[in-house]
Amino acid sequence: MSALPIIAVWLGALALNTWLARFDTRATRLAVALIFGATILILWELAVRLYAIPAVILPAPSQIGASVAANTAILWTDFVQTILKGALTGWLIGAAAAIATAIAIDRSPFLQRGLLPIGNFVAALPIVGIAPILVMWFGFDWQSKAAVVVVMVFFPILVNMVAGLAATDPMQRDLMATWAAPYGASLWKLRLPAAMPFLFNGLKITTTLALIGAIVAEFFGSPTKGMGFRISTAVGRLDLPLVWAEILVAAIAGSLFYGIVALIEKKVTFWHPSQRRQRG
Amino acid sequence: QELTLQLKWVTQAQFAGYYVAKDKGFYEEEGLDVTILPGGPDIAPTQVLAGGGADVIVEWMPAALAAREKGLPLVNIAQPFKSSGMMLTCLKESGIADPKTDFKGKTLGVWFSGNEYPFLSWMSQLGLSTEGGPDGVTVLKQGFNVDPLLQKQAACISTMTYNEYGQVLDAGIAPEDLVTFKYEDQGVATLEDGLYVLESTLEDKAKVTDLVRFVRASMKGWKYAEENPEEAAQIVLDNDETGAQTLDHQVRMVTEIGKLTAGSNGVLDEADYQRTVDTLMAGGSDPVISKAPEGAFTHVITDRAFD
Amino acid sequence: MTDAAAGGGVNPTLRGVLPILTVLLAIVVIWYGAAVWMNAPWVRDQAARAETLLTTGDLIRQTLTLERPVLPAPHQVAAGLWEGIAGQKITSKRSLVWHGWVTLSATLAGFAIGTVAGILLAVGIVHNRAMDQSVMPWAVASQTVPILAIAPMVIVVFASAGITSLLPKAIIAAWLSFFPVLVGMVKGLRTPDAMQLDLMHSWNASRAQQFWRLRLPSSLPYLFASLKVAIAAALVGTIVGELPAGATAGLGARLLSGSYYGQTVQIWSALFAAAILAAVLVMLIGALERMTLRRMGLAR
Amino acid sequence: MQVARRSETAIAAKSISLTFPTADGPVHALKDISLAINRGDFVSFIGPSGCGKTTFLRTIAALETPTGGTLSVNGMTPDAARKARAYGYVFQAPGLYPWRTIAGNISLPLEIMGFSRSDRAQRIARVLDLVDLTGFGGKYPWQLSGGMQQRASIARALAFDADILLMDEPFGALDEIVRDRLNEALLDLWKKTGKTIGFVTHSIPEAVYLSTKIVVMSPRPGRITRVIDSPLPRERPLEIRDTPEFIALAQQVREGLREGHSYD
Amino acid sequence: MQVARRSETAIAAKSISLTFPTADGPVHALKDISLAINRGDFVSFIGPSGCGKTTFLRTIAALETPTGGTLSVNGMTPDAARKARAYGYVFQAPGLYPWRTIAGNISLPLEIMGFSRSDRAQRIARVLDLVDLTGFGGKYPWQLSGGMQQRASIARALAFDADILLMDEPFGALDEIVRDRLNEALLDLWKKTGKTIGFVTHSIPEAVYLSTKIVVMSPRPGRITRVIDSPLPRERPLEIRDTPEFIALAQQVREGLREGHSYD
Ligand SMILES: Nc1ncnc2c1ncn2[C@@H]1O[C@H](COP(=O)(O)OP(=O)(O)OP(=O)(O)O)[C@@H](O)[C@H]1O
Ligand SMILES: Nc1ncnc2c1ncn2[C@@H]1O[C@H](COP(=O)(O)OP(=O)(O)OP(=O)(O)O)[C@@H](O)[C@H]1O
Ligand SMILES: Cc1ncc(C[n+]2csc(CCO)c2C)c(N)n1
Ligand SMILES: [Mg+2]
Ligand SMILES: [Mg+2]
Repeated sequence: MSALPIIAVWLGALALNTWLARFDTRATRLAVALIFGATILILWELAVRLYAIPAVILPAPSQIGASVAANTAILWTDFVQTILKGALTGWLIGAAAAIATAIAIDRSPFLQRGLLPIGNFVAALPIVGIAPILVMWFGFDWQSKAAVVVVMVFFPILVNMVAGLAATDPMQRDLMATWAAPYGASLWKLRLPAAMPFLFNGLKITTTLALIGAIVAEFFGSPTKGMGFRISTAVGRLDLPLVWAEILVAAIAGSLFYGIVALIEKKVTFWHPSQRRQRG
Repeated sequence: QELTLQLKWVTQAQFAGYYVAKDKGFYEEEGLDVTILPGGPDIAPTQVLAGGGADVIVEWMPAALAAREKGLPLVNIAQPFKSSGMMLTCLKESGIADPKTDFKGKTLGVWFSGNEYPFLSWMSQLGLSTEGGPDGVTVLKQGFNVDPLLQKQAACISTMTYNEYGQVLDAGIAPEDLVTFKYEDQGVATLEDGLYVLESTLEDKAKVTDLVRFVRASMKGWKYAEENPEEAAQIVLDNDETGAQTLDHQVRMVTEIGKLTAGSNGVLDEADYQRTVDTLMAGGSDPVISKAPEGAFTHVITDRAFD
Repeated sequence: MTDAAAGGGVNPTLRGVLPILTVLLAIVVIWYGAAVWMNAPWVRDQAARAETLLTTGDLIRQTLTLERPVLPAPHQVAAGLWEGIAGQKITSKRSLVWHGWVTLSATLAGFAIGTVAGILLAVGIVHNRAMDQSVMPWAVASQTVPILAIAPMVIVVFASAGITSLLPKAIIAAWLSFFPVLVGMVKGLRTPDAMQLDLMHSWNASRAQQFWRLRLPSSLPYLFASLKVAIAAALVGTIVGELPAGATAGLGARLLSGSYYGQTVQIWSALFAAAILAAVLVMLIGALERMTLRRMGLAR
Repeated sequence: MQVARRSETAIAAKSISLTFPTADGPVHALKDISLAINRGDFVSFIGPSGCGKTTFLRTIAALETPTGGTLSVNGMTPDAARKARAYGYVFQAPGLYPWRTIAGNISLPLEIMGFSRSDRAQRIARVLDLVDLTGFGGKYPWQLSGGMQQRASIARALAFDADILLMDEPFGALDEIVRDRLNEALLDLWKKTGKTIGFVTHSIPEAVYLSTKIVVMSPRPGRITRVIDSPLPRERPLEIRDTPEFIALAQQVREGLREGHSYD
Repeated sequence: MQVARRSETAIAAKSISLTFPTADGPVHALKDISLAINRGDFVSFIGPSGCGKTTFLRTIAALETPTGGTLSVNGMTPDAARKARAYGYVFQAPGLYPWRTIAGNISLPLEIMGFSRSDRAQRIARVLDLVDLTGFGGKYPWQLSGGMQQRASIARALAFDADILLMDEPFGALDEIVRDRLNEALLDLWKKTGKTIGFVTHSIPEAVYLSTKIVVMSPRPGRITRVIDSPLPRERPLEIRDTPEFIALAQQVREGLREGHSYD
């Protein structure tokens, strides 16, 4: 019975969005995404209130909002520590390492056969296992978090990059051969451009992995700031609205991060069919 | 009658009493079917209790009182641990001899997740800032083990007399090379490992009877463990699903735990309670609790259990 | 006939294994060096505390045999692994096979849920404009929620509903693994070129026909690359899910309890067991990929 | 009967224009194209490269939406005609699906349109024979030569009985002899079925030999410069190419073409 | 001087055969091909679709390795010649790089071969004009028509001065007028530079008009059935196509072709 308002809101929003999506302008696109989000928030608020879910299990969005407003300074410090220092640095280093490795592997069939299986293996080491070790090695501050992120993002980017470097069209390769293009030239001018759609696939997936890695690594030791630190201590104090405020910041930062990478992708791989407005 | 107990930490001799009571059939004798859920670093037992995942939890009083202020009405029904096992363990070579003068500028490892309150109030008593700098201390959120001390990433780390301290020794550092500061000695000890339930549970007559039986059987377990450390350790080992513990370590832990439970028959000593509340209210710029709690404990259960 | 042409005299198995062995050997050598280097400070400290003198030989011997090394030597890990895998009855709580199985079953369940969810969402996004515009940003946001933070809540919520063991862990695994599948599939499903789509269009193929006969086949290379990432992610998710489930069974619990008690070798053995598991799973998907692509005539 | 009631005009274009927006300004691909094609016509489009032939064919098939003008096909919108599966389309490049064999590629539209398995097998065999690819059904596209791929794509469009056949330079990659053979086969098919055919070619003799109507286009922007109705009879042996009528017609087309070539 | 010392034979093939292994048995694409091409020859290859023209051209360019026989190019192995950048190759399909504009595509081999920036710009402008694509340098391949793409790919192969030009049906997608123009331009280039040219076509007049040597091939397995040396002078105005010599030559080629067509 009490599910009625929830279903009503949901159906209403669904109808509104389906209608809006038909226009497909920049404004409606934004509106659709926002309405979708707003709907989830409203449903959440409704559910918490209707079913009287205790705040220590799941706080309502309104409580989370209040907590964000009250803790801006803390949230900012944590953001800088975890995302800017830990996640971003680690992601950049990890991506660079993966791309370099992919190229090295691509060049040498020997390395490809030797490194790829072992690379799979090393990179599949679960974070929760390596985080304590890396904290032990690199200390408590953000460096160890960046190290965790490096290890986490390496494999997905590597796999995609290797697939991408192999994804050239036979005729395009033959052309390079007729010009006797040296390895460097066919790498720069054929394989790398052709690999970009795959590479960005990997880069996009790992933006979110980087955040998770940096935050989770803080559970295993950290200075007294950072999003992971705050989340674990706040859970201990049952300050769930603060926990969710941090989660909210993480979600916004992650979406932005993803969005920026997607935007760069659009610029770089404008020629790929998935980015082009199809003929017709 | 079914009852679920949520522990504060992983299966280890810290909870020997409960495992002994279960294995030796003390619960069964009382007509109880007790499920013991091990905890872990990410488990907030208070949250499990609020979510209905457990009937009784083992929790430290600072965390319990903090939760109470957050609106989760926890009540202490029994206190098997008389004294605190928490201490700060430092390498002698770090040059720390006296807390009043030597902590300045040092890095200290502290457990968070609700266990940081006694430390914070200690530091505020010493007049030390916990924000780092030459006149304060740098605080690290310590992980789950004693590596920061062994790797010299911190001058001192938090240890429990019964567990982490032993691990430091096991690692090969002699007691002579260490300096320890027990919270008991520093006058900032708070009550650990009490049994807590929700207020609403106490309103249920049948449940109260179960709890009475549970506490009685648990205390019987604790006393049995005190007297038979080897057997208790073996029982704990049998209950550890990860197969990670070693018998030696658990025997030592039972022995050390025995020292903490020794002074308690399960009844909460109101003087200890008051001291804990005072310590927490004094705590630094960010006091854990802002006003003295009301009704945070009850003697109803223990009175009926040990009558 | 073909083999003779390609073989070039060298035994083909040897050709496959030789590079791996070479790289492996290099890693082991570097590893030993690192172990000596990283464990040396502790050994020196201990010697200083005991006021004994240390020869280089002693130093090396001791760094490679420590009980709680900073970095255990390869043979220590190997011994730990061997002990965990072959030294126990597989039903024993100390057996890595037993813990590995606990983890594997949840991983596979989570991977299955995640893959299905990822593919379904991708199909929705590619075919439904409203979904395209609304789901993706929130799917991204979902991945930025630190799972380790909400994992306990998931476990708590499920536990209060009386569901324990495999499912909560599998859900967390699925949570992590659906995303790579989603991203890869959306890209893959949009990969067919204009002419291929136009043809379908001119035949007035239904969306389902377009999906099964064009979009799906051309998305497979992307899908498989994503699946490899997803299965590794599912394993990570399961292990994360095993932490707050209380230190019970599974490689994650094994890892963490090793960590509580400072048993470095146990951590590394569990870690390697997990990594071996992941590598095997990834290789299985790779084999599936080759098989599929060959059957589709795409492997040239 | 169905056929009798439908309008005689199969394709009616009125002042069609089409502009592609590109980064450096709009490209006017079609401008003010008006054309009526009757049911059963064989219309060839000829004109210099880049003049908009492909674009116009695509517009007819509802693969491109005109930015101006109106277009009706079989009395419906092009899109409705598409939904009624009125079109068989042969693209300028083969466009075979690489994960399907040649037979699989031909089978694809048949599967989509719900032909039975046995019917499919029979049709595949028939069209493979028509384009002289019998025995290559099991090969993958990249195992065939360029001309063979092109023939496979023609076979694919002929396998189902579309009302309107649109072919974009289908015989460009074929030698004279095969081309002649296929030209005859196509004429044969056209006569037997009364299909409406739109055909892009660069070969003047081919256009004249096949068509009932020849549309000459000129580029930048794409316009129609001449529409020539062929006086040739429906029955056309290959030798008709040596008749004076044929040669005169070809000359007419050549002139039209030359006019359009801006750089002459 | 370098040139003087090199052998007069540019390409020498002795009993070349090439077999593709496929799932359903080997395909004999070339069988026992022997041919000598002199420096400065213009050789056309003509033959039914699938007879192995592309395969032979690829073999010359070291893109395919013969399974039998020997092949030497400029007195070296084909691979050494490739490394010495002896080849300009126009593939049967345009094969443009989608992430580069037309100008960027033409520039690519020039960049690889280390031409200076200004030299590149000049060459690009020249060849774009040659194929009548001036003004389209900034467009991306997918924004061009099929014929324009093909012309861009021809421009790309002409932009650098390869010793040997291999062209696989370069003018297939072009109309008669552009084709004539490009034929003349190609002849002009050939006369001026003395390049050796290998040229695949399906048009008999085109082959006769351009070549000094016409190689007629027949399929399954791909063999050479006739090699016709052209008596036509090097200087060839378009009108030469109406001379009796020309027509006789064309007839000769047509016969050779017909012989090879198994299904006639
Ligand atoms: N990669 C391959 N695998 C198997 N068979 C192939 C392959 N490439 C070509 N063939 C076969 O070799 C034969 C010759 O092909 P080729 O491309 O050389 O023909 P072509 O003379 O260029 O024909 P077209 O005029 O149609 O382009 C064909 O029968 C073709 O099926
Ligand atoms: N997607 C597009 N974006 C921008 N311009 C385009 C696009 N498609 C085609 N054009 C332009 O439209 C014009 C007409 O192209 P179309 O493909 O119709 O020519 P065509 O007559 O078929 O030529 P060809 O004989 O070479 O195939 C050309 O100038 C081309 O550059
Ligand atoms: C994240 C986290 N760190 C430390 C503790 C403190 N603690 C309470 S009981 C116990 C077991 C001692 O062996 C420990 C370490 C905690 N609860 N959670
Ligand atoms: Mg065209
Ligand atoms: Mg060919």
